[in-house]
Amino acid sequence: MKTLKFGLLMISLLVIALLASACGNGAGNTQSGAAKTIKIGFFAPETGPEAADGTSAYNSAKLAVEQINAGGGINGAKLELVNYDDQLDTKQAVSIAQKLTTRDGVAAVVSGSYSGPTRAAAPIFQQAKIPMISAYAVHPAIPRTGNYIFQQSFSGVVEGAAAAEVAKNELHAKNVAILAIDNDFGHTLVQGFKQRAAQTGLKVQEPNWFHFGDTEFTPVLTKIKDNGADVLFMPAYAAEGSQIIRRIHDMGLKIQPLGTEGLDSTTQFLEVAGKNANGLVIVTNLNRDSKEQVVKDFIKAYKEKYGHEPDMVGASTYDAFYVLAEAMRKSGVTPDKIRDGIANTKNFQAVTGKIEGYDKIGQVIKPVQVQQVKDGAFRYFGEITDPAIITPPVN
Amino acid sequence: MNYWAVLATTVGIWVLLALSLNIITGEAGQPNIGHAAFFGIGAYTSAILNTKYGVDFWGALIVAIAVSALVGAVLGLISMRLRNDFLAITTIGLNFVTVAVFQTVHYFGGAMGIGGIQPPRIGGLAFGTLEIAGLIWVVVALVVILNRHLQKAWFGYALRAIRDDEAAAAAMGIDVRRYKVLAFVIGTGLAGLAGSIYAHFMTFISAGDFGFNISVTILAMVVLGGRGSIPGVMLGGIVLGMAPEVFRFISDYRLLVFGSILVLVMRFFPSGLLGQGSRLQELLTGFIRREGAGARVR
Amino acid sequence: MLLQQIVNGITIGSLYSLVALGLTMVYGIMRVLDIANAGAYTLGAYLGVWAYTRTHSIIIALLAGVGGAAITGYLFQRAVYTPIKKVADPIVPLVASIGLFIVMEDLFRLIAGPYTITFPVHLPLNRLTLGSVIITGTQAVILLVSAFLFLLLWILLNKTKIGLAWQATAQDVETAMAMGINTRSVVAFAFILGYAFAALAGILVAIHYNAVFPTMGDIPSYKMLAIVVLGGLGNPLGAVVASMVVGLAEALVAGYIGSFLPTDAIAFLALIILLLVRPQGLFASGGDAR
Amino acid sequence: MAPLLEIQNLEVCYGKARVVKGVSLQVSRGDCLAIVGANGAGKTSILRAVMGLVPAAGGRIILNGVDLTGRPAWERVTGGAGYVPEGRRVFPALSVEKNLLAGAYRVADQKKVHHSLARVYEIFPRLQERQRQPASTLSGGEQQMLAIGRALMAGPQLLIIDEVSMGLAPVVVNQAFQLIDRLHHEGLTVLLVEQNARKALQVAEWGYLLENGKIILSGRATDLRGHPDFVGAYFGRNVQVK
Repeated sequence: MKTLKFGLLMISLLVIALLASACGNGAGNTQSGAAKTIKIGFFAPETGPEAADGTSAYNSAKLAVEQINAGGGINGAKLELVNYDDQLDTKQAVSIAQKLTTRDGVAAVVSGSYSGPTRAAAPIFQQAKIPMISAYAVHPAIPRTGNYIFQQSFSGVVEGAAAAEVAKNELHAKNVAILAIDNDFGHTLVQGFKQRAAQTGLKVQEPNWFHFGDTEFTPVLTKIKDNGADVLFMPAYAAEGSQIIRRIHDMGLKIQPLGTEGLDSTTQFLEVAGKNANGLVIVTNLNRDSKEQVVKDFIKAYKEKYGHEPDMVGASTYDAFYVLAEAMRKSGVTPDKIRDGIANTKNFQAVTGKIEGYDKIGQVIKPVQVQQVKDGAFRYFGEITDPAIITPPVN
Repeated sequence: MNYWAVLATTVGIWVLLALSLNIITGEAGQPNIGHAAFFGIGAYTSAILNTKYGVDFWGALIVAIAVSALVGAVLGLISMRLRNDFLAITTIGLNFVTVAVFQTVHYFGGAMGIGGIQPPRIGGLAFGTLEIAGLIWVVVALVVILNRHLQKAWFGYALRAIRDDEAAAAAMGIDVRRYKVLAFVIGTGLAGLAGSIYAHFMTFISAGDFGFNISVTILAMVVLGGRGSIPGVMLGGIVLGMAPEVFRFISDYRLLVFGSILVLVMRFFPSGLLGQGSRLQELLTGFIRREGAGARVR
Repeated sequence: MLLQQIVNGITIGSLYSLVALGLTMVYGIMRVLDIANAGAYTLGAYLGVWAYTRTHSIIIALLAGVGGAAITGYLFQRAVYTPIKKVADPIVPLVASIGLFIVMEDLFRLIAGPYTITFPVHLPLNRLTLGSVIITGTQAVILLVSAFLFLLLWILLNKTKIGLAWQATAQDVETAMAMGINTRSVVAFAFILGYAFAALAGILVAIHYNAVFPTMGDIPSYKMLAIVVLGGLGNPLGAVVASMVVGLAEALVAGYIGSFLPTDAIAFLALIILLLVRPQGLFASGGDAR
Repeated sequence: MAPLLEIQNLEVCYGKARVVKGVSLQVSRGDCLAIVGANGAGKTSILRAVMGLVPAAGGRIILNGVDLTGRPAWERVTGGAGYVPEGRRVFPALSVEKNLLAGAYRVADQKKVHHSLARVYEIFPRLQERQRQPASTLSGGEQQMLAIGRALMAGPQLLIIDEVSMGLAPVVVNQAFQLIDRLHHEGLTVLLVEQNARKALQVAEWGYLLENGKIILSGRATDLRGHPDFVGAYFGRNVQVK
């Protein structure tokens, strides 16, 4: 009988919780008491399978809003972050987008999520005419949703082309093997890489694909070894990328790895890969050796607040807020004006490089950073500014 | 309003999925932990017909139901050969293989998913959020009516007999094969229906939308609500379908709460909240009869 | 390259079998598909890394991880599985175990944070080159440790009284009771051993990949089910053989065919095909462990 | 002297169905007692309750002067009961020898185990020939030998045998009853449950007739065999008698 009573107690607690929350309006509902607050919507996978990236993004969002407000806000008005966790679930992203547009009354939105949720939410913001900046999701369909949707990270094609350029000119590759993740990120990067390689006459082998969550790369690396390549282009995320690097080292493979922004994380990649990462070159958008004050400040402030190095995901999210702030200062704080402001961004110095602007479908134009790992840290290796490479395709 | 319409649509799809799985797992007692595969098959069939061949929602819907039901029939036939636990794991496998095919094969959009799916329309009127919410709940109502009818008819008795004791049911002259396969066909066909509506509601889909975690959630709805009970399963679908929104106030602990609910309900209400002979139901009726019932021996 | 891929496959298979063994020990006795066993795998890794960073002793790390997981297994069995098992059909403990697994994973995230933690143990072996075949240091360690554990488990199951009790109970609980076997203790033993094995595998994998993170049990949680079924549910020898089959299949597919399907789907595809041909799995259930 | 086994007002329920309704009986040392009755009369349930495999819903079970009601199953084995389950229930994947060793699970003294093993092999030379084979490969008769041998391994004072004749060829059934007779004459106390009443009452000294969970007739086996009530009660109702 005791267990029964306990069970009943738990169930009644559950019911009370349900009722209580049905009456309240959830996390997003905050009073707009002070007239001069501007609400910025935000969502990221803060729990669930990609909680690490979601947490980085959310941390950076909080930091950005805090700093913008500390610096006087937008012409005196404070920013207010309206945060949601999408758990990497497209259905939740749709609900969140509806909530942000119809109930929370946000002026603009930053997506700190992956392609799936971002893509699902984008049409709702477009329809509601509320500008959204996708901080690091790469799917090419996202900016093509409409004129209110902007993409803050490189088009995968740009990043891939930049990598091909690095392989050819910096690493002097003769024969490139590819080991890529089988998702939108991997495919767009491989596409860009192959296109540029074909233009410059670089020999590229048929790509090898792996899948999200794979851990064992010895078999495929054995194959790559037998096919004799001198550079390995690897569009991968930190978890899989670090294992690829470790296995290359374990097997004594003589090949120069060339990574992408997916590896650009100290906690998730460098620490796991350890010494094996030394010598790795990546194309990314964060130059940690930048002389620019914004970069130095961001890295310092993030480390102080959260106790670990910031990553690319965080830097991109942080930038999205600063782009918004800049647009609001210059253009005005209503959604339409913010949209125009973003679209007219010119040569804005962000953490992830100098943003030259956004093209007509909302894709960012900025130089690609090339970094190399030295003594367990990402260091400046080069920068690609050639407009032929960094201008994203419009079709 | 839109927010509520979206929530109603999402919850409606969950309820439909829970009802459809209930016919297989709750009423025929066949474990199916890969139900999202059929949800996905329906969604992908509908999406491909619509985006590649210009078939409108209503046509695509019917084909989607048929294709899912066909795959369901195959699984139903396979289920004859397998012991319970083996069947359970085979269904998990089916889920993974289906998702893998969607994710890998270029025809199905591969890693990029399928976008640009048209919303349903009648004549010149394209469905908005509100209309889709209406559509899904009309479908739910129809399914409930159909399901009640089935339960009352010979079909329902046969299925329950199979669930309770398959050998005895066979001895009574029930064609176990036929009813099992029929349960799979109806259940998976309805999941395909849910998938089709989902695809046209979201307008873009990718393989990740139909993963194993979705199957687990659907199963949890059925088991939590009470296997075999239509109101129970609907309750399960509504509660767990709304949970991600309702528990936003404890944002960081939502998964923890979800997991705990599963454990606690299974531990203390193993037949589900409104399942056959559940303690909650016993308790509800017990309250009414308590006076004069005297001491009951447990 | 074939020989090299076989070595690769057997290494992968060895890792799988360590996790699969824990699951099959529990299934053999309880007939529960215990997804939460993969939680013990992660728990072992976290406790191991926690102890290791404080003591820098791999022995203490192993003891902490294995001990903590064993206690967890015992508690789950007493508080959840045994009471549920008395009343309900197999889907109920399955859903409960999924719930436990979700709770565990989320607790790991809340307590240890969402980021990957490294497990910087330097393995003492260097690369071995045998003709054209390279065996890396970690591969060698994995092969040696798992061979040792298989031997240990084989002795435990076939040469000790508790092993005899486990086998008897797995084959016929009631008759085992009537023979004077305290089946309650055997059930507890199975959970303790099953969770301990999972934790051991978790620690080994964490060292191998130098990474501990909250969702590291996700893939083992369901992939192991496929392997355990392939081997005939509840049959330890079968689980080892099936692990090797899946490991080899994955290595050979990755090496020769390329990734036509995600690696996890390969295990399940193999399972579905096999079950169509042999509905009882590669081996019969609950068999003798020889 | 107190009886070896005493059952007082035993009741057994499966869910809401009461299958044993207040059965009392005593087995004294050296007795051979048979409970006979039709299929479904509750015979097996009595034995299962005695062995602790089902809980007693009412009444008491006293073995060797110790009240075992509500105690775990294994205490019956340490208390001196050896059990041959219905349908033999050998451990199919274990070897013959391991099956026997499982029977001696409660015996800590390895010398005693070896002694019992030698004795069982002496009684059943066939089992020794097949000691390394999995039990599933044995014939039905051999499995029955194994089940009985397994029950003897712990050196029981009371041998409880459930439906020894079920599913076996007539020749084998005869051998089984001869064996039970031999064990009894060597001093073992035996409690039998049998559908084959004729055979059982030839071996047993005492008989109990069970119907619908109640004992309706009891007495010396020799008396019962000819008793008109017994013939009527038993054969009149059991159409499927073999």
